Amino acid sequence: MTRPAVRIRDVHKSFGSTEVLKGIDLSVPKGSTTCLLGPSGSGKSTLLRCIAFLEETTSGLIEIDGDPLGFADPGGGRSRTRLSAGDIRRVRAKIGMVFQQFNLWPHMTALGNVTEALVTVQGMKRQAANEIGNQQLARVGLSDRGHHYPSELSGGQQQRVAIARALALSPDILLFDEPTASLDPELTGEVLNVMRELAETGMTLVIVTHEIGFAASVGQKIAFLDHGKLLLDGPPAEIFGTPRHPRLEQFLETYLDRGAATLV
Amino acid sequence: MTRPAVRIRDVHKSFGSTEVLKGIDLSVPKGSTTCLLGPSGSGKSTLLRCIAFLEETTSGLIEIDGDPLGFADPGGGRSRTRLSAGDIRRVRAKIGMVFQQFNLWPHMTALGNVTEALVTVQGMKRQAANEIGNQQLARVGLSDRGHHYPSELSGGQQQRVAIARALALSPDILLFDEPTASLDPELTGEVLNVMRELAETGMTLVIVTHEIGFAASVGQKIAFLDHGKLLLDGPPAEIFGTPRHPRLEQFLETYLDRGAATLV
Amino acid sequence: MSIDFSIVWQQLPQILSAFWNTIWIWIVATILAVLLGFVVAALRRYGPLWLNLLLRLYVEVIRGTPFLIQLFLLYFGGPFIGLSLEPIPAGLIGMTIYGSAYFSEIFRAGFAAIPPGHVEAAECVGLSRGQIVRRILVPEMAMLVLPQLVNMAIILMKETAILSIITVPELTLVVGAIGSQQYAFVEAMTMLALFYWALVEISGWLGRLAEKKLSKFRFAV
Amino acid sequence: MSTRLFELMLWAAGKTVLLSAISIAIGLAIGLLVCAAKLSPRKLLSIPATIYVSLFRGVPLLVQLLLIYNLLPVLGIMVPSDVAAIAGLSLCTAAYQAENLRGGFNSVPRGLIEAADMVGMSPWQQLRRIRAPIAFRLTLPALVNEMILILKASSLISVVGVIELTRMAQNLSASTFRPLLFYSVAGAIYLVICWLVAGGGSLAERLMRTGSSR
Amino acid sequence: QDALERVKSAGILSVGTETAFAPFDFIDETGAHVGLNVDVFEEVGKEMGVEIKWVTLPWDGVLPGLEAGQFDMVAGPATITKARVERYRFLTPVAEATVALLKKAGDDTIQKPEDIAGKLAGAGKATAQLAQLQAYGETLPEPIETREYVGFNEAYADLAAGRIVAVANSLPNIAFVAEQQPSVFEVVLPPFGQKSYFGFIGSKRPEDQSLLDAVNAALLKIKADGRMGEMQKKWFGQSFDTPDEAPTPKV
Ligand SMILES: Nc1ncnc2c1ncn2[C@@H]1O[C@H](COP(=O)(O)OP(=O)(O)OP(=O)(O)O)[C@@H](O)[C@H]1O
Ligand SMILES: Nc1ncnc2c1ncn2[C@@H]1O[C@H](COP(=O)(O)OP(=O)(O)OP(=O)(O)O)[C@@H](O)[C@H]1O
Ligand SMILES: [Mg+2]
Ligand SMILES: [Mg+2]
Repeated sequence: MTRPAVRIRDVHKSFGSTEVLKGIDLSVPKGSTTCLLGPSGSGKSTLLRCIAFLEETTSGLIEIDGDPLGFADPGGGRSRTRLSAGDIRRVRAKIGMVFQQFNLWPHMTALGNVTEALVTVQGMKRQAANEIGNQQLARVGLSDRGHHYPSELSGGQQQRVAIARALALSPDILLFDEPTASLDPELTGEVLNVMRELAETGMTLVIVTHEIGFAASVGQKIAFLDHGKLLLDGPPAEIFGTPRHPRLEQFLETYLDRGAATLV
Repeated sequence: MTRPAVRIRDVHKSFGSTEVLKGIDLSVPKGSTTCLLGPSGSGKSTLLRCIAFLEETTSGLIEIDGDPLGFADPGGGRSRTRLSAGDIRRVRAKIGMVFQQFNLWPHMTALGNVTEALVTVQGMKRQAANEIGNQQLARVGLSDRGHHYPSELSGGQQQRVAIARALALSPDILLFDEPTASLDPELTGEVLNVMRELAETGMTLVIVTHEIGFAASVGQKIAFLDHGKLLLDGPPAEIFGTPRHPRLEQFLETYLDRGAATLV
Repeated sequence: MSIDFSIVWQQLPQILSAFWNTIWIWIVATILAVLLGFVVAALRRYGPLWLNLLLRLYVEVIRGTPFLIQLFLLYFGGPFIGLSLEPIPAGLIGMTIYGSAYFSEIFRAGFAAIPPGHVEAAECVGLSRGQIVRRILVPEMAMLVLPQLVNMAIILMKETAILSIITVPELTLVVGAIGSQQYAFVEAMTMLALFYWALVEISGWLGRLAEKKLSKFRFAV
Repeated sequence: MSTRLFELMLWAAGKTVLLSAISIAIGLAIGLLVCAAKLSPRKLLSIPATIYVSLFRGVPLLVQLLLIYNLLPVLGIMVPSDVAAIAGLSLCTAAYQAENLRGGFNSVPRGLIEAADMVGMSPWQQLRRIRAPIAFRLTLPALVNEMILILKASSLISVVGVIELTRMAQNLSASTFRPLLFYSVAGAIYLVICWLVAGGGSLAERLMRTGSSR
Repeated sequence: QDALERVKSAGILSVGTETAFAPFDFIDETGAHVGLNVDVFEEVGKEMGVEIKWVTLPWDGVLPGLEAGQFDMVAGPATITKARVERYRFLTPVAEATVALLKKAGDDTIQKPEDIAGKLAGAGKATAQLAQLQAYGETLPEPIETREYVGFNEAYADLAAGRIVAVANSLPNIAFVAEQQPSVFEVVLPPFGQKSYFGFIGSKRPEDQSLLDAVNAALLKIKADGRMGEMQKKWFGQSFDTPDEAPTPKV
């Protein structure tokens, strides 16, 4: 078996005195799609942000494709050491992130958002960058929107620009935080389709989502968080198959109760 | 048969030169739950706001429990006349509205939000108002949150305070605009449960929602809007039963596609 | 040039009384200007179009000309149109008008920042226009625009120095006069700087205190 | 009023505009530095910046000008009038502009910076490409306000021997003894200048609106 | 460095003054800085073989500027008072400064200075004229009220606006005001108070004395040969008999 794309070992995270992640162990296989589920406040976003090194863990280690992220284990039971900013940037370059709030830069067009890092970070020529940018926008079905500013795009379109921005840097791993939370059903469908296609291309995806149906059908791995602990972790058939873990049962109840089944 | 709670006759509404509602006819029976469905931009919110007289219709008439709202038909084919502010306030007192964005007043506690109108509008004594307020908060499961400010409440709790605020005035008709759009599944479940209970008490509810499963199970009447026109209007069995209207079929497709069915 | 504060020190009672004048005129004028500014902003938002345009002209003219010139025209020009004011009333009126233009712009932005839904919710439960203003708009506005209000009040405080041109015995006039009578310019200027700086710091501190109190009910999203 | 006197008023208005414009530009540069220092996590930078802002906002401009003009020569530094005026105005406006800019930088949404982190931008690239342009859009109205205030506050620089618009009005009314006339004309000229500045500001705002946040 | 040497070698004598003080220093309708001082210093410059450089400031900034060394001396001129003599060196007087009253044209209630008894009169704040007005007021049967202005021009404006009945200022100044605006203002004669004079000002720093001596000598020469009298006629409509040495005043 190959190295996992992300490996999380005993990660703890506290904000002040409240412990939000209480010892998470998880490995994300290369080329797989992993869905993080869990009730509100269980620590899903925090875990994802730790993987992106937007938050520093309080203890524990995270490896990206075998390289330590942020902190390294010096071995021999000694406490972890902090890596240099250059090391962090190098490892983080493998990761892309799509935020729930999109976080598009409002003063740049869609194309500008997608090509910005290609030009300023990778030092690419404007023209070459635009070519890649247009390619990525086409991939998410937005070839005709390159010159619109974020304020001129609908929610679903903005979300797809955010995906194109992450894709343009061809990361090995793409993280999504509730990418459909504030979209209407039609737009949700659009965005889920884009993710489905990405999953099929063999990119490693980690997705925090409330779309349980989507998670069940696209995820190769389901991780269920509750109160900062990883309660369950396995393939969907195992996790969703009966008999279910009682906490998951309770979580799903509200979902099923919404009448999702009555219709079909 | 009794008078309908809301009766809408040939309502048109334009913003500037764009016509958003293009002749709507709809009647909402007393004590029933009516769900408004439709794609984004179809005019659902606008219709609901017209019923609450937050927008003035461009033409057509709306009656609440037999009384004209805002405009009256003088008969004889003459153009409608505007009613006095007092008449409008009297008729509108029968209607409560729960907004998608909650619109709680940030400078008042939960209890303050609920009792404000009782004290300033109905001239009730502070103590009597507080009693009613606490009762209503208890009804939505928030007895212990009366003294919290909106910023100290979670999204679901805020939404329930907004419901309690509307209930405190004991309206005959309660309007909901996408009450669960930005909630997670557990909170969504909570809020849907409150609405389900209200429906069972025999209050007249009009709900704009994207929760198709909920609409199918709770609604006694489903109205499907598209491009400012009422395409379909009838009991759920008829609307959702096969054969379906092709436009509705297309709308539902994205929803079903999200994998809602795979799980069950 | 030697520096000798005892010269200024001997005049302390006179300076303190001038300082008191500065303070009370500033406070009264600020309160009046805030009220007038709120009325102007409210009328511009809810009044008819012609009134909006008229008030806009008022605001732009007042903001576009120096306070010194406004005050001069009011005080020395007023009597020619039958408006003869004593120095302190003229100073209060001048400052109120001057400040109201700035405050009204702050309130205008505040009105725009209050989510319209909050007003609609109030309409829905039957609050009247006046009740909406009193119970919803004013308190929400207070927490939105407090920092700008404090800033503007501080700017107004420094403008009180200009009242000296119409013979109001305020801090700058009195300390300046002592300075030039006794030829103690540096001492007088230092004294002036200290008094104003203390006032600014105190009001900035009060502003931050109030902000902290109000931040409890920040907007819930 | 003879055309010659009117020309004099216009000449003085030119002086007002010129010195104010130079001071605003220099003040903006100093303001940026002070703002950067104040935002810095290093106390060695942020504390002096805080003191700077407190002092220059707290002490009346008139006093600042007199101190610069009359105290520095005592220490052996001769300052010509124009230089003293520009120094006083720009040091004062820098304190206000620093605070405006700080407000702008603080209200750049965190998420936009995190997004820049995620695509690998260095702190300097983030400042140049993301933070500064967004903060500038947010602070533009306040900057325009400050420009107008400085234009008007420049009437104080006559105290260091610069003849600007207000001083010219005073001079001319002192020789003709018709102050109301000259003050009215000065007021009208200020009004026109301020309107031009405000108009330029709202034009710039409108030009940048396409890129405004949602 | 000795001031006279410095000025001679640079060829420039810099003089600070305020230009809102007609007829000594003001801006005429062509925009030029004119007045008695300009003419007098023109002559002084000729006598000393130097050029005159004017530095114009509001009066508030003039004396501090002198102390800070922004210019070599002050033209002003200032009324010679006891307090000022203690702090500054005055040169030979160039005009009489005895205080008189200015009233609104056509105001019949004031025919002579005593008529302001019990009324409100104005003067510039912290000026010698204010002190004289107050001292004079105390000698009247009914005390007068005084109002202090940042400058005399504001006081004139308030007189025109009708809030005060008279402004006390040195006769040459108010005579000029009344001449400029005869329909608005009128001089009340005779002057009141003690006889006083206007003089140019220098500092008491030892290194400045040589320069001030030289200027004083030039002024005396100009006075002696009658040039001064002509210039006074030109600007005041009359010439004054001024002593060579300023008498030490009591106030
Ligand atoms: N910056 C912070 N400071 C303090 N507490 C925080 C902070 N960020 C998150 N938390 C707390 O950590 C817990 C986990 O938050 P997190 O955002 O990870 O939840 P989540 O699982 O993403 O929930 P949701 O589904 O609502 O987004 C919550 O209880 C939250 O209040
Ligand atoms: N104030 C307004 N001015 C101009 N156009 C408006 C205004 N309000 C709504 N519209 C337009 O009217 C149409 C219907 O809007 P409405 O909010 O009723 O849609 P909706 O069905 O509620 O959609 P959604 O599900 O996205 O909330 C939209 O195309 C919208 O752009
Ligand atoms: Mg989250
Ligand atoms: Mg809507």
